[in-house]
Amino acid sequence: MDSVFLFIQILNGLQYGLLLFLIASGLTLVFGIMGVINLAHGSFYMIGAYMALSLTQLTGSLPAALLLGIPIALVLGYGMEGLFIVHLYRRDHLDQLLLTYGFILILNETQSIIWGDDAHGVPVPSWLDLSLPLTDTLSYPVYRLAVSGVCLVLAIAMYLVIQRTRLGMMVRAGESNREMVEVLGINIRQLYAFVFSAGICLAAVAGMLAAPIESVYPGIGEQVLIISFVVVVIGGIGSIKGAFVGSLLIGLAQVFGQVLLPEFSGAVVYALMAAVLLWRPTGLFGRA
Amino acid sequence: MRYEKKRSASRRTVIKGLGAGLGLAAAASFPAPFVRAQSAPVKVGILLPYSGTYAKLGDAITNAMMLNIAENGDTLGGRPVEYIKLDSEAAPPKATENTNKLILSDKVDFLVGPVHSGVAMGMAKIAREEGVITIVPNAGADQITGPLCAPNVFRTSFTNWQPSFPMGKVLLDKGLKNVALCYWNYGAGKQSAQGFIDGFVPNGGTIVKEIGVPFPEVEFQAALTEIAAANPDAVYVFFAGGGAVKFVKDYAAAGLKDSIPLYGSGFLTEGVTQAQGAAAEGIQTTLHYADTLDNPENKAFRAAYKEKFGAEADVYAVQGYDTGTLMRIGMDAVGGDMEAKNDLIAAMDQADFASPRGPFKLSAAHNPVQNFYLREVKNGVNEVISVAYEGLADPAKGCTMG
Amino acid sequence: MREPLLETLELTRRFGGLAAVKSVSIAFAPGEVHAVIGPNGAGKTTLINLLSGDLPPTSGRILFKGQEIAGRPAHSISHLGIGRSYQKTNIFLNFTTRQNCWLAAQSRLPTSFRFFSPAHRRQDVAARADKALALTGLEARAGRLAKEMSHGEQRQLEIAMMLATEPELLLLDEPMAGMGAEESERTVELIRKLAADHTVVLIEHDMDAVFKLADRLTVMVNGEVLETGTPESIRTSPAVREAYLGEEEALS
Amino acid sequence: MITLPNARTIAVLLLVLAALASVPFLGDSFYLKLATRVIVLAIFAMSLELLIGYTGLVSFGHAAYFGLAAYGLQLLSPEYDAANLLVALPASMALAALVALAVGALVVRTRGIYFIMVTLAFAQMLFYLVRDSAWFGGSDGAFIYVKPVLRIGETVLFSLDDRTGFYFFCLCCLVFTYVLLVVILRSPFGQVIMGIKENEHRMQALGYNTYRYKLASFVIAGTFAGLAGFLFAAIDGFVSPELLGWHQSGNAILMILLGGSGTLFGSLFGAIAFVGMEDIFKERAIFGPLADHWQILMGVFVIAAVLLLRRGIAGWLVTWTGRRSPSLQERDDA
Repeated sequence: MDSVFLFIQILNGLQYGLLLFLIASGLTLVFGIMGVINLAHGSFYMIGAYMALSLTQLTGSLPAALLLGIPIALVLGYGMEGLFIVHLYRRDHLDQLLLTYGFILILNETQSIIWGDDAHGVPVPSWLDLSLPLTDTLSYPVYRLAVSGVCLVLAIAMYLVIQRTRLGMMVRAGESNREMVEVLGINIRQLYAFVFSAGICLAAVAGMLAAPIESVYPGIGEQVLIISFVVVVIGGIGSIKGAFVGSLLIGLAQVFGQVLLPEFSGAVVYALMAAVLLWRPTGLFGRA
Repeated sequence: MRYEKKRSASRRTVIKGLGAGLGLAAAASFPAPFVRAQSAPVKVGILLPYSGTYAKLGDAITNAMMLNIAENGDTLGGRPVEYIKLDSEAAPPKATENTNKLILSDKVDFLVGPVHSGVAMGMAKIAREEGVITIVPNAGADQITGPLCAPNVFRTSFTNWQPSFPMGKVLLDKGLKNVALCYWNYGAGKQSAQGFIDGFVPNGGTIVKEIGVPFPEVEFQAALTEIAAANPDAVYVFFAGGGAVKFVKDYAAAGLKDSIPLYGSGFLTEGVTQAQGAAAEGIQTTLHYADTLDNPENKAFRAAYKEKFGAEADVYAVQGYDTGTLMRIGMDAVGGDMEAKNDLIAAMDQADFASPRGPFKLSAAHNPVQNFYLREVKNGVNEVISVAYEGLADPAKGCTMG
Repeated sequence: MREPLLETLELTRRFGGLAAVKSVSIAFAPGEVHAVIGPNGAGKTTLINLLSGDLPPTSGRILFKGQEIAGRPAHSISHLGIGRSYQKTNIFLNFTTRQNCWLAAQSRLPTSFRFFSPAHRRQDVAARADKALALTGLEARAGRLAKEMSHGEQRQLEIAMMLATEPELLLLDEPMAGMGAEESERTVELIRKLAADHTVVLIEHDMDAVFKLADRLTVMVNGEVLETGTPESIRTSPAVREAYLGEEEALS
Repeated sequence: MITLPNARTIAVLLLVLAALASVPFLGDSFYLKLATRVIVLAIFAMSLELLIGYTGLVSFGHAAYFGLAAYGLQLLSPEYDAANLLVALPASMALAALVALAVGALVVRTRGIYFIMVTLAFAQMLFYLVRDSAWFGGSDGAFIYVKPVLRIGETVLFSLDDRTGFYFFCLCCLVFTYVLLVVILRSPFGQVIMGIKENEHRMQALGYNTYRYKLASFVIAGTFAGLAGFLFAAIDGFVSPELLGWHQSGNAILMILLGGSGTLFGSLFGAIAFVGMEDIFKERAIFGPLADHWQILMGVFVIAAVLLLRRGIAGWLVTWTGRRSPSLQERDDA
């Protein structure tokens, strides 16, 4: 492979990794802070993608769809937390697993009822519908770069919120010590409701941003779910930094697995995960 | 193969009580004791996906098949028809259980299904053992009419090998000798790729790059970069559904569409051109059907389908429709007498009729011998350009029948 | 002084930037009751956790019978003959009292990788468990579920489980926490009885108890050792008075 | 800790066993196969229950061992001849056990949510390997053309092709698995893993190297999942990569939920309920047009079961038969 294509493949891997980060960050927040495993996370990615489809048809523009979709996702997350997840904080993971599995079944079938079983394309906003030429034959879609940019901005914003704000302090405290949060007089119920809604919202935003790239079709959510799990495992539960590094690693592994080990490319990311676990059982940035 | 059946009138009630008590009951309907008479309904068991990714295909096949039989006065061989639908969920682990249910519990006369090749394998296993007449209206796994072929197993769709084979010659005729292959690295994708290779390489073509993308992964950037690096004369691909939408769009967005022409098995642009939009324009594919085929059967079929279901028919609907025709041919030949099973099978075996897809007959392995059309997407529609291969039969490697 | 049974050298444990235990060097002599006291946050429990292997130290050494044990996992340290009780009751709530002790006693079998013989038929295990129950006066409660017992009884069980492992050195982390006067009294008697043939490291807030039991004391403040000595010398130490007594008048 | 079920519970279990044993005499091959499937799934769920209910390890990748042993039978079966049960069964279970040992060595170092995700991810890795590599017959699955037989020397004593005989063989395997797991749970080893579920930290302080016991439990569970997978493959002679997939693992967890975690025999009821449930939800006569969207019904049911049916069928049974077994622990305490 010559150096130009090597460079392009690295770009491919990073770009895919950034998209994964968007999905996995919400997952790792909910895991890390609330100790809740949410199998339905991928379903909210799917809902985001379908919202992008319907709302762009409605408003004619993806940014407008995003503006409408974010509050909807927040409300969905808030409702789900308040009605269902709240009963699970004192239960074991088995119950969390099953309850959120029930949600997968319901949300998948609901998607089929509302939107049908066709595949749909979501148009790229016309002002981003350009390509940058990279070689004689190959060019890079600007929208993909723009999405990468948005993911980077979100990653930095999350970092700043968590490190620099009072909200972030509560989040960090909740992550490390639930009792301490109570001592600090923080309303843990509100904190959890907020974190869960934010997690769902991140998944939905990822779905909306990805919709023009990924297209929209049934089953789109389950595929990203397991790969996001792998990201969280590699990065370490609850660590945004870990999710970021893990996403990029997975993105690169996916790309170079396809190029170098085509026969086993499906298993490459899992092999990477196994290697990381051998080295660090709690992930790259996980606490012991 | 066992064709005789045991039936006992009181059995079901016994089971019902016990089964309900144990929670074992397949809560199927328990009709009045079966009356052996020509007026008793023919039972058609349908095992198709009605939920999940393939639900759309399941619905199209079911609708069209029922439409066909409705056109025959809702009868087969003069007998009324009873449908027993079961959701296959496209889940292979449940395939044998569901097939057992239809064959052993519901005692269906015909078994129709499935869409998914893994389910088809499980279904074929049981169907071969039980000898029930089975018609596969979609799943393209080569094995079903290859090593696993059986007198009672028919297919009205295609083998995965079939749609790709004619494209080899098409590309060579255009002077495209160096081709890159890209496909989902699973059963259908690999068999499809093999079909292309069989039609291309022996005639002087060269595969310059072969890229298997893990199924059902839809992140294609790496593959596209590989293609660009190989810089072939053309690219031949196998993708379907959401993956097809994404591949075609990504291919265009990467700027490859203008420099390296894209060809594919017909599923690349089947039922998804709306979603693909402008990116699909000009893509040529080969398939055994096109919406725009100009023959009277197709026009009549499409009109009837649209009127009844309010939607455009597609290739899956045609396969379902022909499933109906095949059953009609068999049942008409024996006057609705399921006991004359050998005659019924013989009649189906000899079926030769005008389908919406064109002339339809069966190979010795019970797979359609059919035309493959070269199509091009124009304004979001797969327009027929030419017949790429007339009356193509699958080589049916490993089939010992006929 | 005799060769110490357990000794820490420059033992340090940090949590992030905070050093909970700073360069602590203490020698615990065989047969003595050595109390570690200090205000809340002095690092006493962290010290116990380092000694028992519940936490690995950041730096420094721990020698047991002259052998380096710093950083070894808890289960391996337990097998050297170091037993511990927890400040926060740490028992098997859904098991009966006897089963709690059985499980503790069973840990002394060469291996518990026995898959087919019934556990309750092990006479050697039962004997140890019953002995621990007898020592702590819990025989009458043997059949009760641990979670159904009173707090004081659970504290007793905590010690009984430790005893069922037949350790040589006991690490007792506030054995009297949350106990009434009468229960405390009984626990003091128990520890006194145990001290006859065990070395004891005792962390306790109840100063009456500490001065009744301890042969020597170490005072810790802010993670560091302020002073070690006999009860008399500690009672009269000006440094201890200054650092410690300001907040706790009970030291008289 | 485990106590034997009380007399009334045993009576109910014996009744169920008698009912199961009578299924072949109904002479209906569909129900015979269905009952075979239920029994095999019960063994599968029971093996997982050793991990979830008694070791406190919620594995979300248990189907990997089930599916691998199923493929073990496929790989060991000659195309035109029967495999010998005496070889194929132990070898398939050993395959499951070995892989469980390799995966377990990595995963039991993790806990809680982490454990769930890591077991899932490893199972997916095995799923992709089986589906994509050339050794296993491809993504569409593979056949076992001739069912295994029990053969000593040249004498065939028993063939799994005999549906009734096979059924009783599976029933014996179920009883064997149940009895053996009860024996294991009552052994010193069993006490240790239950102690780990209750309070792993304390177990370490008492001197137990909990890693080794968890790993052993993981391997035992994987081995019995292998037994179930082997039998499953023998029912219809068809294996597919999806047998290793996460839906299959999820199904086993669902069976445990329905049956009630904390009793081994609950797995049997869970398997019965699991198989029956779907059929009921798909029944138009009961749910009308909603039956077409039976997955919504299933989802709602699962959610309701989690929130309301806390102790499953077995918990209900144990309460009904009187004295509550102490082995049934409130989930709140976990």
